[in-house]
Amino acid sequence: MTKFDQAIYVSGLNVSFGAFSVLKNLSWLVNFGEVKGVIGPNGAGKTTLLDALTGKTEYQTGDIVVRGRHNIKDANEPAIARLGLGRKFQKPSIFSGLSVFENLEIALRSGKAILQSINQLSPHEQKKINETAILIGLSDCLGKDAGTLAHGQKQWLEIGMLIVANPAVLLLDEPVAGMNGEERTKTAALIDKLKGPEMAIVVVEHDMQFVETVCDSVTVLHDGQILVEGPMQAVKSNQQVIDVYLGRDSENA
Amino acid sequence: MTKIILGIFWLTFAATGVAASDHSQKMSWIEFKNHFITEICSSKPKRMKAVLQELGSFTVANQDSKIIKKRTQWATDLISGIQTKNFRCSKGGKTYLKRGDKFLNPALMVEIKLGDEKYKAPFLHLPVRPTLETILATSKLINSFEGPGSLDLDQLALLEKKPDFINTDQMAYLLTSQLSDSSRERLVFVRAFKMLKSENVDEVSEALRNLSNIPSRKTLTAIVKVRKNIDPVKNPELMKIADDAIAEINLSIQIGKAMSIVYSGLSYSSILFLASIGLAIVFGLMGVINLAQGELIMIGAYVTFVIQECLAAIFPSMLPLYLLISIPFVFLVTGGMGALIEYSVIRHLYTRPLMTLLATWGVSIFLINMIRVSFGTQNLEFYVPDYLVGGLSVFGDFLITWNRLATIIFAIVILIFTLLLVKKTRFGMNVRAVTENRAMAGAIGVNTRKVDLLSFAVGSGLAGLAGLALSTIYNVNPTMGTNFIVDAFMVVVLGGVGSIWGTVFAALLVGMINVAVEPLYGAVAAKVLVMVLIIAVIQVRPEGIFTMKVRK
Amino acid sequence: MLRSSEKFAVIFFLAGSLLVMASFMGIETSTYLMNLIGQIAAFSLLALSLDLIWGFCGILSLGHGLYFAIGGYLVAMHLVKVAFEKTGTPPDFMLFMGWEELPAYYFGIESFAYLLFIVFVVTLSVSLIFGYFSFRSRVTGVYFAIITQALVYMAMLFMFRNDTGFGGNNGMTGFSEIFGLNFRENKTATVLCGISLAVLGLSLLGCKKLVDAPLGRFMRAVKEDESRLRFLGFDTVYVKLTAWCISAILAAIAGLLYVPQVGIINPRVLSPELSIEIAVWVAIGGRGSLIGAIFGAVVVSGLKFILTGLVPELWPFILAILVVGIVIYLPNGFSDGVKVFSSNARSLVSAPHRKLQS
Amino acid sequence: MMNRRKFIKVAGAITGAAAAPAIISSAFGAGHSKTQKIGCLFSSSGAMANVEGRLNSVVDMAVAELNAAGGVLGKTIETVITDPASDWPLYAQNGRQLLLQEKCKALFGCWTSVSRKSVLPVVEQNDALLYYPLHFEGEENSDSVVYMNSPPASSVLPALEYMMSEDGGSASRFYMVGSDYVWPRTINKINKGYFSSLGISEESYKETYVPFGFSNFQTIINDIRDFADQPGGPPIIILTVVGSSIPAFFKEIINQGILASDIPILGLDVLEADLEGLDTTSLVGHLNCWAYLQNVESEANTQIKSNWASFVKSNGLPYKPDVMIDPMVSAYDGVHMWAKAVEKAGTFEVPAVKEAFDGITFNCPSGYEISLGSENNYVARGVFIGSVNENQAFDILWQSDDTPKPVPFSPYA
Repeated sequence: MTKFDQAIYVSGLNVSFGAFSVLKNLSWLVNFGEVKGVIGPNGAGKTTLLDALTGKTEYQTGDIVVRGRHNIKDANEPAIARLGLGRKFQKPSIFSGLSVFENLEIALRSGKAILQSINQLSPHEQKKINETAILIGLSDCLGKDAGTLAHGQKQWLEIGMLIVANPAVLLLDEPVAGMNGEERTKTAALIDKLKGPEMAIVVVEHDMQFVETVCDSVTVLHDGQILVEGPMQAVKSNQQVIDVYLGRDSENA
Repeated sequence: MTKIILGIFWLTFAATGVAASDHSQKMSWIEFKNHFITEICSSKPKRMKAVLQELGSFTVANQDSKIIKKRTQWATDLISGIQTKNFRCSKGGKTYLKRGDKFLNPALMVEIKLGDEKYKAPFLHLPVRPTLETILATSKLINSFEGPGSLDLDQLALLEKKPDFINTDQMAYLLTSQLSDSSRERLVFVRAFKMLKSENVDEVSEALRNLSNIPSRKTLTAIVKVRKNIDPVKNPELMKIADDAIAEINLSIQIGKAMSIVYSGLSYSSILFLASIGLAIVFGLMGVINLAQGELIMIGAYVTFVIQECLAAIFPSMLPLYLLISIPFVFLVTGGMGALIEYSVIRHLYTRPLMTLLATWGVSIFLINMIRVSFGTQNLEFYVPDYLVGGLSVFGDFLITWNRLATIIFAIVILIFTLLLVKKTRFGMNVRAVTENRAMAGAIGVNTRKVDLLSFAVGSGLAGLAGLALSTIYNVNPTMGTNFIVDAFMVVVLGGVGSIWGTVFAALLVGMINVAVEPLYGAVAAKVLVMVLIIAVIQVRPEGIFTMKVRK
Repeated sequence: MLRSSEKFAVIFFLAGSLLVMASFMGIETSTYLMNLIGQIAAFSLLALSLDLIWGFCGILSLGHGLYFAIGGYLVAMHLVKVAFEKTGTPPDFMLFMGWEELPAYYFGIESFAYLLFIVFVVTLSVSLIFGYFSFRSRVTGVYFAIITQALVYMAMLFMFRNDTGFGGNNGMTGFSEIFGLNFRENKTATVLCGISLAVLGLSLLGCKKLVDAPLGRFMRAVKEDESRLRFLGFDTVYVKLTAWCISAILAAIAGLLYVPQVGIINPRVLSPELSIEIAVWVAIGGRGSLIGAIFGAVVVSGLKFILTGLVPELWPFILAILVVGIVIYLPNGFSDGVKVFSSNARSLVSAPHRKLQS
Repeated sequence: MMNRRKFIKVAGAITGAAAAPAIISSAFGAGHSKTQKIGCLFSSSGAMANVEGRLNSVVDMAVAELNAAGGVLGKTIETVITDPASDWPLYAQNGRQLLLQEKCKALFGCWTSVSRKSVLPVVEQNDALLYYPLHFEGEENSDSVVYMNSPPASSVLPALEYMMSEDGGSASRFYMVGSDYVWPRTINKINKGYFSSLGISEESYKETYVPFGFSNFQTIINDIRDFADQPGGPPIIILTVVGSSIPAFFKEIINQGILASDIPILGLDVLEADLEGLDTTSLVGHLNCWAYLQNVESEANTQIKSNWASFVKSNGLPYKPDVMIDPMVSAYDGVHMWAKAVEKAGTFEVPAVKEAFDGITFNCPSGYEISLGSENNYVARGVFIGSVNENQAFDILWQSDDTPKPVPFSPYA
């Protein structure tokens, strides 16, 4: 494996808010072609990790290298996104006043320079949008205001907005939160379709079953550090993980 | 001991000064009184000045202390009468002095009946006033002095301001009395100004030493003037004394100047703080942009005015305390008004912060015009209690003015009150909880509606109190609030939203910058600089200087 | 409402052109009315400019008077210099400052073409610099509103100074003619009114095209969720900056049209109140609706002109109640009111429940 | 060719004349022919409202007097009042409205110079008249404006002369503090020209300007005390701040305990109305200079003061009934002088009225017979120097022997 197979390489990452340390000397690797799950109890630092990856949160020390060569230490959100890191937020984050088509169009244009984004769409780009719409199952509602979509559809639209821009890494923060069983299955299928050698996908989720379905390997975060890493099967039987999850539960009970 | 010798010495010196008014000395007291009245009625500045000095000398020309008392009493009565226009002359040479509703013959102080002649108060031209005021002050000092002790400080202060106009005879007489050390020192100081002009080298050097005891620009100017006339070859010692005195005074003046800048800055900062603390609550803690905040300040001042008028009508004796009495009323009325605004307008707009801006702009127009229609546009007249007038000369030319001091103290009290309210009470805890996380606060049982209503009311009440404090300093009219709103916003934003200490800091910063820059580049430049600073700070720290770093 | 924008644009343009033609054919019109309409047209353009960034991009500026004033002051400099050259009477500020000639920066301003050029350059530089730094620092919402207000307030204080060469508090007046038309002639008012209307029409059309273009969609996307756009890899600074500069230039053009018609400019156009009033026009007319903004400007300034004459005492109360009432009950201004009666009332229901609007 | 407009006028006049007997009892409901409108342009809201607003009522009162005496040329005069809201462009707008829509023949209005400058083109363009009641910087002479008050050369300089005389306290050092706009700047420029013509050195005076509406005078008064303590002779303050800055300045003067006997103030824009909110016992002796002071003893003055008091009472106006200030009197004079000019011309038409100006006189409440001459449109007024008394008014300290000839363009400017 060369370093160009590494989609994301995190080393010695420290993030703290004032005196409160959220991520502690974290090192972590995601390779291309891989679907990586991140699980852990609330407050373990999952979302903070994504925030640090996408430039939303500054980190004190450590390095994050994207696609084997881009250190994102001082880059801002758009610059990081242009490196191919697409992020879906916990809460569906779409432009509800615009139509589904316009949402996808904006996502398509957004990686480009401002002058290019003033032109009309090329036929190729039109095609790309339509293909994506089919992929996310929203080809029937292209003209609809995004705000009028159902909750699940909004989630898919957001994923669609990421993939229309040809990302290298997809960061999905709770992609199936609030979805019913059928929608979850559809989402899992979607992730399966996206999977490929050119793409790394990170899924942060509470739904263990879903994680088990879609992920190749799983990272368990606890208290800002990596507890265990490996295939879901192995992780599930790990005593430390059980302690962390069950221990918490028994304390709370 | 030296002072007594000095006093005796002074007596002999003064005797030579009396010569000028020789001809009046030959008159009897009653003749002089009539002469005095005629001269005053002339309304000619020169004659009035001369005869006032003569009166001064005449009051102490007799050795008998009883007679001196009587004469100074008469001088006090008559001069006060001239000042208050109770003394009037007719063209035909008749005069009267009005006391209560009685008319007296001014020379004899017996009641008279007036004819149908037209009486007019003799006009006091500007050059007469200083002489009139000093002779009156000295006569009062002599008249009220009851033997060993101190002199009336107010009158002494008057003399200190106008040493050039004192009557040397009266001064000499006073210095023979048994005075407390501090009073004597001040008298000697006043007299020293005149002594500087003496031909006698010893006197001048004595005067120089006395003058440098109480340093001010005025003494400096006087000494510098004298120094020019000193011949360095003939009087090297005197020259040295003068130079030392100048150096000493210069230093004191510089220190005084620095203190005065700091004081001005503090006082302006406290005004800014008062004007913005209400806003710090409604904008800082609640996120409501209230453009009507300035009008709540204005209404606070109007409520104070109403209370003052009520007191004047019902309990005139309580009038001097109206500012204190008004405090609860102002807080309740403006607070109530704030609650009303919150209930009728703001309540609908919590999810649309920028819209509160426009709505409260409408409210502010409404309030201004409501007051304009009901009270008129003229400035309100506030009774300024004695304890807020004037000030204390502290050091060099540094003057602590009472009303500014009161404002500073009031600002500190309000700060403490607000801090206690926000940090120590249940209400404050709820406000902070709602600020941090509205939904969570609601979930744990905080009545967020009530908290909103109350905090807006408190913010408004604080604005009202600012109006109360500012009513004695600024003009109170319907548009007074608009002067404060921009400054208040700038202070709150600069300090950092939601931080009371930030507001304090920003008020101090803006106040000090203003005061420091204003004398150099003018008031406009000072304001422009503050604006530039604010724009720059927001670029670097979009949420103000003092903001908590939180996970967003 | 949006769909009618083009119609209105054409109407304004035609009406304006007709007026200009009519005045040259010697048809007399009411000077008073023409002047009034012309001024309102200038205000409408100002409202339009604010709506472009506030209604479509979600950026509230409480300092748009600044750009209005840039246009206004520059055209006043032009008019003052022309008057000085034609009549030989120096402007007042030269007299009381004891100046023999106009300051160096009046160089060339007597040429109308140069005036247009310099209005463009100055407005663009000011808006670019201020916009770039503010947007780059991500100053948004209330804070942005407040610093724009601080900027306009600062400019006002600066212009109050007499030594700046812009007439200080008195400002500039005493204009004699504009492109050869004497201000004493009745025709001039009509021509200026016609031009203002035509420019308003053109601008409306241009804005309509702009908001329908991809850039317009980006602007709306910024308004809806700026951070989403950033995470998609888009540097929103440039969208905002473009919209901001276009808006500033429109505001400057409004000032350029306004000043010749009122015959005076002074720092009052920079007062924070005026800038707030512009926002009030837009809020009343309806943010996010181009024609609504114009409608708001027409209604409020029209009412002001009429009512300060008829019931001067009551006008402030009427304005206050209008503002408060509309802000509370018609969140999107009159365009909500219209929707209530129009067939497609669908968006009204959801409007009050929209999330935080900035 | 008889144009259309003229025809309407003639027709209107005929119908008016024919209908006159029928409507003689109810002049209010009458058509255009029976009334003539005049306009008021004084702000009753905004920053200037405090002093300016009351002038509307003064014009109303003067018009009521005219109407009570049978109107002008047999017509009832009607006042149209607008509120330009202290917004300068709005003065032009409202002026246009008054002239073009309301067909007013004369306007009475403006306080600040800038508002006058704003209306000026409108008045000139429409061949109308503006009666301007304020003293101002001069340097202007439009034939469409009647300047009811004195230019600086005939008011400020006599006052300065007095202050520099022995009776006035031999002032020899001058601290000039003003609001930063044209009037104070021009006045101070004239002063400086005057000083240098007298050979007074530049160290003996200092000028400083504050922004409009400035009120925090602490630092400036500290500086004034500093200036006063320097050597070189008795200092005075020449105060040209305006509006709300005036009472603010005096408040701080009282506060720092400066009496007229310490540093006298010559307040050039200070009016009785500015002292309304102040305790003037500590201000006694400070000076101002105007063409009218409330304490003038003249029959016309007693008359106007009692008229005003009853006017305020009967109309429930929010003004002090016992405060009468120069601009009020000037506005009042203006209405009467306009009526006289109209009577003399025999028509309301402006060109004819302008022709009639020369030689119009009026018995002003100031006690002087004021008049318009042929040289310019400035009314020749007497000059008073007043001295603040305890009752928030001014005692007359000095007054001119006659009405000096107004010189709009100062030789020192």
